[in-house]
Amino acid sequence: MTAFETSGPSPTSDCKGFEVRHLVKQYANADKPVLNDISFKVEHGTVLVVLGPSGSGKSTLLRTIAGLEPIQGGTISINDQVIDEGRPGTEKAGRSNRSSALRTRIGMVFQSYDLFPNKTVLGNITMAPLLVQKRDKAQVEAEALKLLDRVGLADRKDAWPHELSGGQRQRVAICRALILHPEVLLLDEITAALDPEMVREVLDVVLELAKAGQTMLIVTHEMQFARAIADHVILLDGGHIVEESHDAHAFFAHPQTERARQFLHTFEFE
Amino acid sequence: MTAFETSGPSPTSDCKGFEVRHLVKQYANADKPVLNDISFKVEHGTVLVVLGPSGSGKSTLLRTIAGLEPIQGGTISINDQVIDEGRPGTEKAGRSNRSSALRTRIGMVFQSYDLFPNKTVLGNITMAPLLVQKRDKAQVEAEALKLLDRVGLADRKDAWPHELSGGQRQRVAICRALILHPEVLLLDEITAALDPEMVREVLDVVLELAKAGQTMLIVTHEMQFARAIADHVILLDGGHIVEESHDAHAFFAHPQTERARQFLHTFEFE
Amino acid sequence: MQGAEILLQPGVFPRLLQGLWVTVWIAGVSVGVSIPVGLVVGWLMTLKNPVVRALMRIYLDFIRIMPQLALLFLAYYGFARWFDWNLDATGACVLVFILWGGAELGDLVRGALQSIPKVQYESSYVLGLSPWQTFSRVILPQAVRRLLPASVNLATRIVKTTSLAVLLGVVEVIKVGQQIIDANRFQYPSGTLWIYGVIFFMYFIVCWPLSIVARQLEKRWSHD
Amino acid sequence: MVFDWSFVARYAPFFVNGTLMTLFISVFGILLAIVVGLVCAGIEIARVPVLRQIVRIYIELSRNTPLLVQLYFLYFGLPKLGVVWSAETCAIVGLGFLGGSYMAEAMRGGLEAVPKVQRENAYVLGLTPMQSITHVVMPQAISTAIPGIVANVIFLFKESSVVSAIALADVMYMAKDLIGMYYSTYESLFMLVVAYLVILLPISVLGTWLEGRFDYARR
Amino acid sequence: ACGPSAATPSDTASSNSGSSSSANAKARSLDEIKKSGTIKIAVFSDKAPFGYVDQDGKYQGYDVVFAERLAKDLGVKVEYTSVDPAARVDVLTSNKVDLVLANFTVTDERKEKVDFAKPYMKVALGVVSPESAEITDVSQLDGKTLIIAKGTTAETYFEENYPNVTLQKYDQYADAYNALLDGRGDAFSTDNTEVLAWAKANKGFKVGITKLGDEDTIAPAVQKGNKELLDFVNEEIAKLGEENFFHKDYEQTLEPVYGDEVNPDDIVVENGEL
Ligand SMILES: Nc1ncnc2c1ncn2[C@@H]1O[C@H](COP(=O)(O)OP(=O)(O)OP(=O)(O)O)[C@@H](O)[C@H]1O
Ligand SMILES: Nc1ncnc2c1ncn2[C@@H]1O[C@H](COP(=O)(O)OP(=O)(O)OP(=O)(O)O)[C@@H](O)[C@H]1O
Ligand SMILES: [Mg+2]
Ligand SMILES: [Mg+2]
Repeated sequence: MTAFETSGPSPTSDCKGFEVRHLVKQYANADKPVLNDISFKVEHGTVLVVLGPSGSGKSTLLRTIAGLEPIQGGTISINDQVIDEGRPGTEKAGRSNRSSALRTRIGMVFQSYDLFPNKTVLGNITMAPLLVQKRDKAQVEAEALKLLDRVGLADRKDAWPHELSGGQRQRVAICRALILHPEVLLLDEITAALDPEMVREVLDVVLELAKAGQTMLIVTHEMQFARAIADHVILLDGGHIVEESHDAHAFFAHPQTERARQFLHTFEFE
Repeated sequence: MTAFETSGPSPTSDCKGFEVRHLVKQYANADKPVLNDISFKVEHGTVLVVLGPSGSGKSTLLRTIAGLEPIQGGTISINDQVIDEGRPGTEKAGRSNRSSALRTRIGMVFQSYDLFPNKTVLGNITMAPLLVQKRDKAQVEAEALKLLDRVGLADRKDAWPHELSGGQRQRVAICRALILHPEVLLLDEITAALDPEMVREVLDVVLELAKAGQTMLIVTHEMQFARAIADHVILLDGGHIVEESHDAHAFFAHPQTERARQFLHTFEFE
Repeated sequence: MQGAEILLQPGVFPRLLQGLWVTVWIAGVSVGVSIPVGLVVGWLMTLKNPVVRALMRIYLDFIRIMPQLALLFLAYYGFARWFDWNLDATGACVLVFILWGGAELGDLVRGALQSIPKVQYESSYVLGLSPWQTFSRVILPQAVRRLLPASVNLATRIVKTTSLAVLLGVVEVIKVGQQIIDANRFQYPSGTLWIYGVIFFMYFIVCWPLSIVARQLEKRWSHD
Repeated sequence: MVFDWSFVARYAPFFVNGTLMTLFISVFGILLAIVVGLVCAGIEIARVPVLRQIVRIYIELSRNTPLLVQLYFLYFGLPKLGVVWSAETCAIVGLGFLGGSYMAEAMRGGLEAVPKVQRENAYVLGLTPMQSITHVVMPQAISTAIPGIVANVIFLFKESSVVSAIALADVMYMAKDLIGMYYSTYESLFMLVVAYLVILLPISVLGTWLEGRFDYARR
Repeated sequence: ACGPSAATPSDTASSNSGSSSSANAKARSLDEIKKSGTIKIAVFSDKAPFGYVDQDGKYQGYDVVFAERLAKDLGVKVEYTSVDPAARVDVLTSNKVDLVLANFTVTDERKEKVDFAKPYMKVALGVVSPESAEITDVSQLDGKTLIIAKGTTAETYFEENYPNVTLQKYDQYADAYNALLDGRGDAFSTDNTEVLAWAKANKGFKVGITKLGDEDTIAPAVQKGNKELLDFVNEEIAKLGEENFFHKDYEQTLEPVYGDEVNPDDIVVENGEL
């Protein structure tokens, strides 16, 4: 598998990165926010790993960033451009009302094998650039094939999703997100439903992406992988950031807070 | 959680352990055996961890030992008593034809949450001792409660399986196997379908069991856990044992074969 | 709304209820007998014997592809002579509904039995349960849960289909309605509307609770 | 028993006409049912306030009453209110009324079976709501709804046999007529079975083919 | 006692035996009928005033009075079965009843399937139509829609003799009448006795054609070869002729409907003699 030299950030971006400030998110019918005053910044070309126990709000954080949930406070910005702003009273609203173009600047891959079952591998990947970005078909297909080649699936381009293994589907899902040249890529436990060997094949792709300089926010329970890929770590609990570190190795070796120690202990035996 | 002092081996066993010799298993319509000439011995009171890539025959090995599949060659014995013998030509047969009494000497817990949905937690645990061993109801229920207490679920005794989390179900499944006082307990990837926190609560129970001296055969993909619990490791590949070690720490630190190195590498990053 | 008074005539409602009782009786007997027939058919369908399988397939497919009214005709006009059977209209209805209910229920039983995860059989085996204990204590209770909602729905369909009995001349609720309409033609020319309206709601009142029960069962047991 | 082939030959054309009538009534009734089903499923999915309750009531009424009674009511009852519909109209409206609820349930089931994450993916990829429906939701909903719809189509074809009760000359009517006039029971029953096999077997085969054709969403 | 019962109390017995079925379709002998204590007779339940169910749910009408008398003389009770016109032959051939007394017109086709006793009525076909568009001649029916009940002589007659008349056929008389009332056809044809009675009771309708086709007779029918029962019925008809039974029957059931417009001798047949 080769590095993703040509993909990654679009050359026009001014290398400022991605930022969340004082983000507040509350679900309808809930008495308190799921995310409360969350702030962090991800430098362009770096990887942030979000850790935390079940229900701590990791998925919610990624979903608000992707625009799948409206936020009630704070801002989300890319390269100093605010793309979402908290509006109180939007608990019951559907999504945030971001434009199509804005949405394509942030890519996301989910835990479940979520390819469109009614399209082939190539169809899945080329759909958004053709429909949303109205790019040239020949050029898009050529790029899709190049991406597939990089994740080792060039020969499966005409396969249907149900003919692929879980690991293969997740690799296609990554290609589907990458072809839009997102400035930030969000990955939410993308290997949680996979067999160990498949976990490895997917995570290897993500490692290559990181090397190629793709800015990413990753939620994962694979501690070894997290340790290897993270430039920057935040630990969420109860909707707050309980520990943040820009030195991933230091964080895993010597967590500063009791909560972090306790959390990391869950993954160690004896 | 307390140790399982009173459970574990029945006092009458003569402490010889469990043995498999030259085991051959072939499925109908397959051109070659899935397990070929497998031999190993598990001392009484020790834990064997079976490792291997997907499809290497780990589940099949545990299933033949449990009597769920007839074997075509070799023997399976407990305390020098042969309980299953290879008979060629039985590829298409259903199960091995072991007696009920013999079956209760080997316990097994599966990956999927396999509690009986039509019985409560207590009903699940007491069913086999009441029906098969015709034990006294009051005594069985008392023992069931003691076991539930040990896995931290005493208060859920009247719950229905669908009201439990995955981790709770697996702990009940362990109690259901333990109440028959099996001489050997087989665990086949019992945490593969669980969230990380639940993985921990289940594996803690298994660690306690090991400390209490329960003889076990464990298939797992949690390498940290395997390293912590194993007295004895075998690595399966293509139906053969490619490496066997009675020093688990040495095995994980310095595997002897190239195949084992390669396999363990899958779980390491950087 | 003239004409509605026909419903208040002495004897009209009691007679309609008597007619409804015939409808419910036919449906009840048919459902009652369909259950054992369906269990046997369902069990037969899970057998591997190719002859039994083929026979069951033909039986099920024929019953499914023929309209129930056509089956009723076959039974009423055909059976009586082919087999020298003195089958009256009510008997023909019950026979057809049993054959039909048995086939449909059989297929449900087969589906329920086959949908029980293999690991349930395996857990039982490992725990030392005998094959009969496995079937009666583990498999059957689960199969029944999966079966019940659909079976109640089938009962609703059988009740609705008993309306066809009138076309064989069975004196059930519709026929009674027609007799009443005919007998009151002169006093209440618009009685037709009211009588058929009442019959419409009588069927609804019998079937609706069944539908609700089916839906409740489905909800209650859907998480297993 | 003597089987009179010449009788069959003589009256086969009657059954051809009956078959055409059955097809005519069923096809239009089913088309109406599909339209009604689409509208009702749409109302339920979109949770349109008042209409939604009306749809629920309609579905309960339609599913829990027999077609025969619905037809009697339309054909013999309504004229007393001054509404006289032809037998064909009554039959088509009746089938549409009955089938609409069944179709609505199948279609709603199909739409609800599309996982939420599919719509979320479409959103994240920048698809407009319309593109999301036409390219992502609908193709998958159809795929899950098709088996139910096919089963309903066959069910409605069979139910159409009841229209003989309101003097429509369908297959069933022919059989009953010939038995009543010439007492040639076997021959008539034979032609009845053949006619229904001729109508329903191809539809059943076509249905299976359709299910296979739209099978891509099976995971 | 678990059987369903609808229309009449006397119907209960018939429905009780509903789901049971005896093994052979052979007719019951006179002895067997006597021994069982009931005779099974098929009648109409929606064809007033010949065979219908009254407001109390009891069978009434010209045919029913005859049926009651037959049973009385035989010393048994009657178990009525309601039939549609088209089912009259089949209830006999499949031995569901012993006797049909449902305005059964004697025809050659029917004679091949069942045995008729001596007639007790005579009829021709009649055609009833709305006064506003009265049909007085068959030729007027050309291209028009004629309502008939399935399995009646009218059906066969028009089917064979007037192919240009569009027939609209119903299973039951009640449906056919309703169809005429709702204007679904231009006219309705069945036995003249029947349409006369009906037109009397329904304002706005008139019997424009009172006699059509051959004059036919109406007779009781038994299963083919059931000579014992046939002989008994024939003897009864002869015996009843002596007491002018059918005229009395007419007065009791038909006269209230026909009034004095009809001469009883045009309808009633005594002694089986035309
Ligand atoms: N649509 C929703 N409506 C209301 N509450 C929700 C919704 N989605 C999530 N929550 C709640 O918000 C909290 C955070 O959920 P979230 O899915 O973000 O956690 P998570 O950290 O991703 O957990 P996991 O590791 O299990 O995926 C939980 O308490 C959850 O119950
Ligand atoms: N019932 C069966 N019939 C035929 N072949 C089978 C059957 N069950 C398993 N196999 C085959 O036997 C081989 C070993 O399967 P097994 O399930 O034992 O592997 P495993 O090591 O448990 O893998 P995993 O880690 O994925 O659970 C595989 O190639 C599998 O395809
Ligand atoms: Mg999450
Ligand atoms: Mg396995």
